[in-house]
Amino acid sequence: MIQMFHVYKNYEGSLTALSDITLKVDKGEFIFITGPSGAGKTTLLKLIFGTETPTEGQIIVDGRNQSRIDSKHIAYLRKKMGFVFQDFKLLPKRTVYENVALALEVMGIPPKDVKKSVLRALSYVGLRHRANYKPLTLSGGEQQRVAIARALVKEPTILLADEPTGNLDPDLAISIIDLFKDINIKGTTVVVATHDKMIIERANKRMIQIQRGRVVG
Amino acid sequence: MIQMFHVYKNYEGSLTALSDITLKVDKGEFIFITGPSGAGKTTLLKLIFGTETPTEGQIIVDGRNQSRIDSKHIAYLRKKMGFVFQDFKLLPKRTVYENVALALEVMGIPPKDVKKSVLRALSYVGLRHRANYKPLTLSGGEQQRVAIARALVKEPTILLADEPTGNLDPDLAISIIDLFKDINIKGTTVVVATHDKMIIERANKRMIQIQRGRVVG
Amino acid sequence: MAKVYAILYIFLEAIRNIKSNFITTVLTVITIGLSLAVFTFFVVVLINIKGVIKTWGEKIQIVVYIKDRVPYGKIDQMAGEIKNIAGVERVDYVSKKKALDILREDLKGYKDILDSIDSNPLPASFEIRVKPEYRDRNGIDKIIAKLRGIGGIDDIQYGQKWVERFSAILRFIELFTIVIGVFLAAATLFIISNTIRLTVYARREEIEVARLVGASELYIKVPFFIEGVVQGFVGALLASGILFFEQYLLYKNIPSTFASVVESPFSFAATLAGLTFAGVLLGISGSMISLGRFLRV
Amino acid sequence: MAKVYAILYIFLEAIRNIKSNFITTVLTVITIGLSLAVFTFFVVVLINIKGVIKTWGEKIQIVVYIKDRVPYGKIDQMAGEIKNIAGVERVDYVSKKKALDILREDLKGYKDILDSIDSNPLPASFEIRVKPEYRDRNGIDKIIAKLRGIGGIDDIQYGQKWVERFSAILRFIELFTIVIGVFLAAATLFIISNTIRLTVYARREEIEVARLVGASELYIKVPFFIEGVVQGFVGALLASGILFFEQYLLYKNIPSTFASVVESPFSFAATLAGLTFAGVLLGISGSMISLGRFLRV
Ligand SMILES: Nc1ncnc2c1ncn2[C@@H]1O[C@H](COP(=O)(O)OP(=O)(O)OP(=O)(O)O)[C@@H](O)[C@H]1O
Ligand SMILES: Nc1ncnc2c1ncn2[C@@H]1O[C@H](COP(=O)(O)OP(=O)(O)OP(=O)(O)O)[C@@H](O)[C@H]1O
Ligand SMILES: [Mg+2]
Ligand SMILES: [Mg+2]
Repeated sequence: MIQMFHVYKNYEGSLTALSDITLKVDKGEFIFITGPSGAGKTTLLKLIFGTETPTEGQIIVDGRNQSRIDSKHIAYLRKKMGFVFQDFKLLPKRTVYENVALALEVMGIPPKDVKKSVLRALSYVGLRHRANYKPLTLSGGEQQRVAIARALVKEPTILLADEPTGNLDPDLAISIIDLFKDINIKGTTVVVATHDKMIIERANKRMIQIQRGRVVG
Repeated sequence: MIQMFHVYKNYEGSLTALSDITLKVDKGEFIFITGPSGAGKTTLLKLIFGTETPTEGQIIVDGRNQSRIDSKHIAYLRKKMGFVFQDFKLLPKRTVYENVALALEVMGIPPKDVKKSVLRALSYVGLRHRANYKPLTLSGGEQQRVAIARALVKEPTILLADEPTGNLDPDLAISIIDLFKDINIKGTTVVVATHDKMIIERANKRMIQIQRGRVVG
Repeated sequence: MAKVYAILYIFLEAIRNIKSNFITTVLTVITIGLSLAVFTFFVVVLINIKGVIKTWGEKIQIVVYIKDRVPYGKIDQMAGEIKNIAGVERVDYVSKKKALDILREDLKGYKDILDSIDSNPLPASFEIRVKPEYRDRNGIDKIIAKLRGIGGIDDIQYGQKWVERFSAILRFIELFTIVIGVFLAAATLFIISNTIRLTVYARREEIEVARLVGASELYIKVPFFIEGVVQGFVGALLASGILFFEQYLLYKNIPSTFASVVESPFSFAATLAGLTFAGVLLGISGSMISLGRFLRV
Repeated sequence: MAKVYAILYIFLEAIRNIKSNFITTVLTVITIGLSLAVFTFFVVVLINIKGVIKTWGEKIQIVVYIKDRVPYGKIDQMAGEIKNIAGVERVDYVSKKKALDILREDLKGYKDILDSIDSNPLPASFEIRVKPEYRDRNGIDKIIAKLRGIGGIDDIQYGQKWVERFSAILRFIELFTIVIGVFLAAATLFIISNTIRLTVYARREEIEVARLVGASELYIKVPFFIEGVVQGFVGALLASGILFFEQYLLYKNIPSTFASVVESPFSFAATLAGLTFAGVLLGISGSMISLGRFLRV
C-alpha cells in the first residue's frame, strides 16, 4: 500500500528531517512510528499524505508515485486517506458536526448518508452530544477526538494518525486505539505516529522507530 | 498562594464544567491536576489565570480576588504567572526567540537581560539552535517546548502548565518535569494539569483528581 | 450522482460562508457599492459636461458677405456650391432687408437712429453652420479655403477667438475625463480587490483545511466565485440605489438649465445593467485574484 | 527604568508589525492615499467651480437712466445718495456722450448709420455694481426700492432673468457640493476604516497572545496607534503626490480660461498640512475603532 525508497527530506534552512528512509507498509497493515521529538514522524506522514514532497527518493501510495502526481490526483487520493493532524486543524467557525461532515461533503456523498455517518463517527469518539458546538468551546481532548472522527468518517483506505492520543487520558487512548484496530480489521491500512509506549505495547503491532530522521528499529 | 472557595463554572450553553471546587495551593507547592478528557482541568487553570471568571464562588490568587479584579491588575498579575497553554498559542509570524522574548518585553525588561534570559530558557528546553525559526517550521513537540520556555522565561511566581508533555517523548517529558521541579525549588508555585500517569508517579507530588467537574481525590 | 451532490454542497458552502462572515460580506458589499457609485457618478457628470460643451460648438459659424449687385440666380448657385463643401452642415441666406431687420431688432431702444437713414448699407450674406468634426481651427481653415474659390464673395468672417477657445476647452475636458476616469477606475479596482483580498486572507485557514480533507480545486474556488458574484451583484444594486437617490436629491433643487448635468445619459435599465455587469465582474475577478495567492498546496 | 524600556518595546513592536505585515501595510497606505486624493480632488474642483460661478455675479448690474436736463450738480448728489444705499458696491456715471461712443464702438461695421444722425438720442445713466450678498432677486429688489426714492431718475433696468438664473445656479452648486462632499467623505471614511478593520482582524491572534502573556492595554494599543499614524501620514503624502501629479498633467494641456478650475485654492504647504492632518486622524481613528472590537479579554 505504501512504499518508500531511499527517501530524503530537507526543509529549507533546516537540518535534514529524514534520511534514506526505505519502508513498506502492506495493505491492511497497522504500524506504529515512534521516536523522540523532532525525529521526523510528522514529516514521514506528511510525505505519505502528499502535503510535503521528498527532496530525494520515491514514494508510492496506492500504486501512485506521490512525487509525480498533479493537484487533481492529490485531491482524489486524499479522499481515500484520513489524517489525524497533530494540531487538529479544525475550523473554528464551524460546528463539530460541520467539521466532520466537510470530509464527506467534498466527496459528494448524499446529505442523508452524510448525517448518518457523521453522527456515528461522533458517537464512536464519545462526542455525539457536542455535535452542535464550535471546536473552541471544547476541551483539548475533545478537539482531538473531533479530528479523529473526521479522519475516520470517510472510512479511508489509509488512516494516518499523528500523535492521536497526546491530549487523551489513558482509558480514552486505549478506546481510540481499539477503534483504529476495528477499522484496520475492516481493511484500512493504519499508520500511527506516537510517543505513547503504553498504547504501543498494548496494541502489539509492528513498530518502526526513527531517530534524527533515520530508521533505527 | 491560590485559594478557591466553592467555585462553580458553567459555560454558556454547556453543561457545568466545574462544581463546588474548594482548593488551596500553598506558596511554593507543586501539584498535579488529573482527570479524564473534559473533566475541567483546563477550566480550573483558566480560572486561576483569570481568562475565565467563575459563575459562583471566590478565587484568591496571590492575595487578590480574581473575580473583582480590573483589567489593569489582570495584566499585572499575568506578568507574575506563566501559563503553558494546551494549544501552545505561539505567534506564527514571529520567530521562536521573539515568541519567548515577548513575555519579557511586556514587562519592560532591558534588552540585554531579555536576550540572556531567552537564550537560557531555550537551552533548558533544548531549542537554542531553533531560536530564529518560525513556530510552524517546528515539530509538535518542539512547539510545545517553546510554549514551556515562554512560561518559564519570566521566572514566574506561579507556573500553570496545561498538558505540557502531551507531545513529548517520555525522556523529554521527564526532563521537563525536572525543570519544573527546579524552579519549584527556587520558590515558584507549580500547577500541572496532565493525563500522564508516568510523570505523576515519578514526580511524587500532591495530586488532585477531578471528574466531571468535581474533585474526587 | 456524486456530481449532483457536489454541486449542492458547493452552493451550501457559499451560503454558509456568506452567513458566517456576514459582517465582512456586508462591509465588502458596501465598499463595492460606494466605489461603483462614486465612479459612475463622476463618469456621468463628465459625459454630461462634455455634452453641454459640445452643443456650444453650434454657435460656431462662418459668415460670407455677398457682393452688392450679384444677381438672384447666381446666389442660388453659390448656396449650392457652398453646401457641397465638405464640413458644411447648413447654409442660411440672409438678404439685405433681413440684415437690416435684425439690426433694427437689436437696436430697439434707439429707434431714432435707424429712422433717420434711407438707403440700406448692409450687405446680404450666407450664414454657414459647421459640422461638429470641423469645429476647430483646422476644419474652419479648410472650409474657408474652399469658399475662396467661389465667385461673388465680398468678405468671409468667423469668430476666430471663439473657435480657438472652444476647441481648447473641448480638448481639455477630454483630457480631464481620461485622466480622472483612468485614475478613478484604478482607485475603484484597487480598493475593491484589496478589500476582497483581505477577506480571503482572513479565511486562508478554511481553504487550507478544505484542501487537506481532499476538496477539489472546484470545491474550493467555486464558493468564492459565487460569493464574488453575490457581493458584486448586491454592491451594484446598492450603487444604483445611491445614484438614483443622489439624482433625486439634486433634481429637486436644480435649475432647469443645469438639469442635464446630473441627468444620466443612460436609461434606468442600462445603468442597472451596466452597474450589475461591472459589479459582478469586479466581485468575481477580485475573488479570483485574491484566491490565486492562496491556492498553492 | 522599566518604563523607558516599555516605551522602547512599544516602538519596536510597531516597527515589527509594519515589517511583518508589509504588503498589507502598503496596500492600506495606498487605499488611504487614493481615497484622500479622490476626495480632495473633488473638493478642490467643486470649490473652484463655485468660485468661477461667483465671479459671474459681477456681471449683475443695475442701470439707472437719468432724466434729460438734470443739472450737473444734481448728478453728483444722486451718485452720492446711490452710493449710500446698502448693497451698492460701486457707481459709475455714463454721460450721454459716453453712451453714444459705446454704441458707436459696438456698431463699428455700420459707420454709415451713425454718421447720418446729428442729435444724440441716448440718455445719461449710472451703472451700479451690486455687492455679492445682494446678488439675488431679493437683494436687487431692496436696492431698487431705495433707488425709487431718489429724484431725477427716468428708468431703472436690470437683467432680471440673469439674476434669477445666476442665483439658482449658485444655490444648485452649493447643494451639489454638500451632497457630493458629504457622500464622498462618508465613502472615504468608510473605505479606510473598513480596510483597517480587516487588517486588525487578521491580527486578532497577536492581540490575544499579547494579553495572555501580560501585556498592558497600552502595550497592545499604542503600536496600532503608531501604525495608524504612519499609515495615515504616508497615505497623505501619497495623496499629495497623486494630486500634484494630476494637476501637472492637466496644467500642461489646459486652456488658460480653465486653469482656475484645477488650480488648488490652497497653497502647497496648506494642502500638505491638511492632508497629513486628515490622513493621520483617519489612520488613528481607523485603528482605534477597529481595535475596540478586539479589546475584550
Ligand atoms: N469555552 C467553552 N464553552 C463551552 N464549553 C466549554 C468551553 N471550554 C470548555 N468547555 C467544556 O467544559 C468541559 C471542561 O473542559 P476543560 O477544557 O476544562 O476540560 P479538560 O479537563 O481540560 O479536558 P482535556 O483533558 O480534554 O483537555 C468540557 O466538557 C468542555 O467541552
Ligand atoms: N516546515 C518545516 N520547515 C523547516 N523545518 C521543519 C518543518 N517541519 C518540521 N521541521 C523540522 O524537521 C524535523 C522533524 O520534524 P517532525 O515534525 O517530522 O518531527 P516529529 O517526529 O513529528 O516530532 P514531534 O514528536 O515533536 O511532533 C524537526 O527538527 C523540525 O524542526
Ligand atoms: Mg510530530
Ligand atoms: Mg484541557
